[in-house]
Amino acid sequence: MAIARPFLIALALVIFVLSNIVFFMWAEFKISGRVADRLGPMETGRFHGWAQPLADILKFLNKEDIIPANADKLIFRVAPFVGFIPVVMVLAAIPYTNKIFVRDFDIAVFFVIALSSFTFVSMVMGGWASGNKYSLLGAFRAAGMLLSYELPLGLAIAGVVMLSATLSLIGIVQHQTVWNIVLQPIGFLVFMVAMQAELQRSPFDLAVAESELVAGYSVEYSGMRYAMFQLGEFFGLWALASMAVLLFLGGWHGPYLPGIVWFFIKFYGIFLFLAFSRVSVPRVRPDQLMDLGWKILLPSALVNIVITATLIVLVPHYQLPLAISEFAILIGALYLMRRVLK
Amino acid sequence: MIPLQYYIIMSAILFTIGIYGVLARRNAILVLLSVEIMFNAVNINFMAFSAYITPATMIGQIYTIFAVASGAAEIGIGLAIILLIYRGRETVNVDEVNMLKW
Amino acid sequence: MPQHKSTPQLMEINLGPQHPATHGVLRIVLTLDGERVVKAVPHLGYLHRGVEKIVEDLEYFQIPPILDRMDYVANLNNELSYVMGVEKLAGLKVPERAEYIRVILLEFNRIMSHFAWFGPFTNDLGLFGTAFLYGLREREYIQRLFERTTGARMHYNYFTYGGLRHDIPEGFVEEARHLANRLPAVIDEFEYMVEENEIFRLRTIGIGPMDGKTALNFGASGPFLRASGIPIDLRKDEPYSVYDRFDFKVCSASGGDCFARYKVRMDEMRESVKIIQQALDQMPDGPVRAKTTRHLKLPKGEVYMRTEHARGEFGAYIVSDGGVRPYRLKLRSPSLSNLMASCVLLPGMVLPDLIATVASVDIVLGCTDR
Amino acid sequence: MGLAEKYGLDNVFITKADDVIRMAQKSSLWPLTFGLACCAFEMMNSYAPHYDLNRFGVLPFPASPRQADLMIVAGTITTKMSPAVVRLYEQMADPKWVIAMGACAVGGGPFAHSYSVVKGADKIIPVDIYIPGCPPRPEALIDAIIQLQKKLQAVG
Amino acid sequence: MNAAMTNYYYVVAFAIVGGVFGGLLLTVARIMRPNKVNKTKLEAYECGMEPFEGNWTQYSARFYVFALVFLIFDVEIAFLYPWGTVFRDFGVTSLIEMFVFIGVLLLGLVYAWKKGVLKWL
Amino acid sequence: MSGQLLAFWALSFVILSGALYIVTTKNIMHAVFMHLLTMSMIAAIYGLLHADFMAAMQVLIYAGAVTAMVVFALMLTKSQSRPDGAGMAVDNQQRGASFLTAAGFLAVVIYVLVPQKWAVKETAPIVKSDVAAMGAIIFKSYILPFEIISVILLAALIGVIVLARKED
Repeated sequence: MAIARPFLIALALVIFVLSNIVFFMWAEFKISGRVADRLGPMETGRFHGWAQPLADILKFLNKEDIIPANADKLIFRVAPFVGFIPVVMVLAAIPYTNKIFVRDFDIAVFFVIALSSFTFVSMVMGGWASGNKYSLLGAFRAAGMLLSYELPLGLAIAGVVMLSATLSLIGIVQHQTVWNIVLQPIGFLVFMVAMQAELQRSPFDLAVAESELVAGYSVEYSGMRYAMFQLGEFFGLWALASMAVLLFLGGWHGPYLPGIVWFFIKFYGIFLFLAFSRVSVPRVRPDQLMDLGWKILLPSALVNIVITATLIVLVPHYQLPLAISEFAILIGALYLMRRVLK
Repeated sequence: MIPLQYYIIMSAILFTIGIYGVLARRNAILVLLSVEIMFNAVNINFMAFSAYITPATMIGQIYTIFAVASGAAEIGIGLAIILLIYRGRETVNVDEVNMLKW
Repeated sequence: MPQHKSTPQLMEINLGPQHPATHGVLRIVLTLDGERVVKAVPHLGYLHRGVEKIVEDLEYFQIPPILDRMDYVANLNNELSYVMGVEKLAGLKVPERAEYIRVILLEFNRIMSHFAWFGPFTNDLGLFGTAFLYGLREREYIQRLFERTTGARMHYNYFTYGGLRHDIPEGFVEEARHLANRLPAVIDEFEYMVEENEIFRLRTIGIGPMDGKTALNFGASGPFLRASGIPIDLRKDEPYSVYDRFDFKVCSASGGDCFARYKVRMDEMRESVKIIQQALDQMPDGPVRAKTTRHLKLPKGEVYMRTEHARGEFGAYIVSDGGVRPYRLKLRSPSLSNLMASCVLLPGMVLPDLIATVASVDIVLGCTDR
Repeated sequence: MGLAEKYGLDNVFITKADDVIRMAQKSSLWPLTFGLACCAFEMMNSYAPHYDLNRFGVLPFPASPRQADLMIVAGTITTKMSPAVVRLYEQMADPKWVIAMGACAVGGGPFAHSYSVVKGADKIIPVDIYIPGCPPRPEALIDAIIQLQKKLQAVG
Repeated sequence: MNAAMTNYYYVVAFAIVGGVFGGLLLTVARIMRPNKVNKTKLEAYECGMEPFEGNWTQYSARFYVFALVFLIFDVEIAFLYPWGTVFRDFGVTSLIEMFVFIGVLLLGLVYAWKKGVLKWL
Repeated sequence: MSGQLLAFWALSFVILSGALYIVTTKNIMHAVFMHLLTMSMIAAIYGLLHADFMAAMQVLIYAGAVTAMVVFALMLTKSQSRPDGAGMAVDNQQRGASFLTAAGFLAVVIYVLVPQKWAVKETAPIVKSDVAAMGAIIFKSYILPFEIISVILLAALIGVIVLARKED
């Protein structure tokens, strides 16, 4: 039984996340529908189209699976798994409350960061192996994004790690008497932007870029393999949105309600932000994306680290000065950016 | 408990594979990958000795951290040199690169 | 394995005919160096339906339906050039009321066309369908007015030589006025939606700048040309119909980049609303069709009639040999010249900018390929 | 095209599974984003707020034929375009369906006499549903989708 | 089994479940799906036209600099985390040590920036 | 056989066969991705040695950075930038000699190493290695190497920039 337990937990968690993903997809259809003044799916499953994502997934079961003649067949087959398995592994490290968690890793944060780069690797593999010029361009963009957005993500988290002096996610949450978003607003912003890039969501969905590269790295993928890429993306969303909640929004902390409820309230808050931002902004250009990553996010993450470290070491009660200085710098920088862009 | 010898022999075989790769490959990028294999074989050794012989001071682990860091720089420069050679001579084959020969 | 000796290595790739950003069936063969475009060759004719040949077999009154289907976004503007050409050659006098109704419908049609441009343009910039569907939503209201008036949702076949096919329905004026009063707020909403958006500004300002001289040399016209700072508008410069009776200004912008093109179209819609409101106020009563025969015989001769189409100068060149059918009908489509003008911009761009630039030109393939 | 047909079995579980899959297929028809001419505009209008084809699970999402289930031939197919149409149809993953939208796709429409127009989509690719009209109203396209769903429900 | 090994066991279990889950989906799809291939279907998609033969794209070596800058800062992250957990114990010294480290690497970034190699496209 | 030993055998099998694949395959891109797999499995070996942090770092640097870099390098050299362009001659003529050299080396190493008795601590390797302890050691005793690493990395970066600049 002890041997089978992790497998059962993993299976239960995968199914739980999958059911949530079905809800995500439905909510996303509905939100993008409502934003565009439409209804979104209504017919499938009678009640407000609740079964639409199920139908979409099931349909892929009976969809032909094409492997183009000049594709690299091995890598073409392996790529969806490379995108899928690491994000499932990340689930093992994510706690939901201080009671409900799979395992408490010493290095949970670092573990998540290390595994998150596999998403891009899978895109590069799939895009290159397809033997298609559009997907090759998509693969190249994915590689570029891997280079630009892993760093801000890692550095933004480093600020949090410095505050709580541990890499364990449970430890980090327990340390947050004040939510880290108050102490680390710069880090939070950097994390949110890098997260969207990491998840290939608009406005940073460059590797798929519908209107430019047709479907980017997944041009040649059909049937279940394509669905696996999509599922992997949603699992990644789950993992990174949970990370945002745990690292910056105080995890399960909150008054009155039980911890798990708070966790999911915050989680769905992040999800709503992602869903709305997807339908309301145009896509950036690759070079603008790189500029954003290298010339804005990376320096600001480093600035964040320097401020945080200095204040922690030099000021005994660092929290108030830290929050004030971070917010001051953030507002100043945003104002300046606005002036420059006008 | 796994005997230390197992790790050492495994890394020795890995190192040997790396040697074979370095000697038998003509594509420079593959040579570089083989070097990486050798490199990691050495790191496995360090890690194993660290865990078995000096678990408290972690000397081997720290050595490996630095080794991985400088190894990253090494592969970076190596690939840059390959690219430069490629741009000059349109080839990445090491046996056609004989600039230093006279 | 042969070594490729050419440096830098270029890749040839098809953009279209089926591509989400080519607005139908435009095909551009790109030569890419990385993502930078080295050469862009548009291939036309994927929607060549032989309009100019078909119409030679049709009598004059049968031709507007075919022209409707040419530029399927601004149909009435197509009909107008031809119809006015026939009137000019036959010496027909169009009743005043018909002219006013024409102007009202034409300007509504122009607004529809610009809405239909705005949506796909934002879509090509990567805005996930939202503004696209807003544009279509607003278009739909106008489309319903048109349906009540002409009987068709898209291919109206409403203008005919000597006036209109039939009079406007009851309640048209009220509905049109209601729509026209509503539109400025809608246009403001659209502007608010994208103009304040940094990413939209980054993606459009300074992208694909066209200088006025080149544009003129390529025969570009319409908003595309006006965005380059050359305020040529046939409605003002060469007033036809009753355009000289309205107070409106010719919108132009400097810079000639995608943002200028966007801005010009947005301003132009406001001016169109103004024209509609004035026309509705001034519209007289009376007949809507001059006395003509069904099987009209045009006198021998030729005529070129050009009007300001939503996309630029749309010309109809009618050659008559004195029969009931045109000997030749040559159509000058603004899409084609604008596309050709924009193609000089493409080399040196990166792929996303190319998509934005092509989208900003506003081409309709039915018009380009005929 | 279900399991029962593929393996020649008609056991109750397999036919049930087929039914479920068929339900899924019919309520998740992803059309190829592909417009040829005038009808493309009415096609877009049917995704727009007033008609909202998305209600039926028709999501204009994939631009690549590999992920599309449905090809809506919206507009005139010219002889120059016909190889591309055929190729796109071929490159779509099975199972796939075709709706010929509008007079031109049904039989050439007003351009049937032209030298450069293919007289109907069914000359080059198999068509499941024909929608007459020039162009058909969005309601007609919605009806065609419903008819296609009925057809899927009936024959799979 | 001690705690650390159990952690790894869980990670491996998750990986296996992920792999099996994906494999299961593909297998079920394989049983159910139709398979009608022909030559055209297996050709690369290129907007409905026959794909061009010939060269494929090659990017400028400038992009390689991005990769190296990334690698360098990746190493920095790897050092930053252990530092972040202990730096309060060492006070100002560790602060200075790390700032020197970051400063030196930042120098590289600024150099790359000034040289204009941080330019995508 | 304990679970750990089983894991060790499995990992060794994957690592060694992966390495063999890297040095024998004709397809460079396959070699690169197999390299990624091998490195991840070596990370798992580190995990088996209770070095969690090193395992994660191995994955971070090899899965992210090195793979991206090699893929870039491959895409920058034309011949390998498409799947069907693979299969060119990647080996030289000295396969036999290389094999003999490598085998000889292995024989010598094993001959030397196997009889060796190591001063293995009995408590090993159960000591928990957490990040804080490692951080403490690095920032107490190994400051100089730490700073030197930054200089080495800087040198590498400047070198690459200089090399890359020659193109423009």
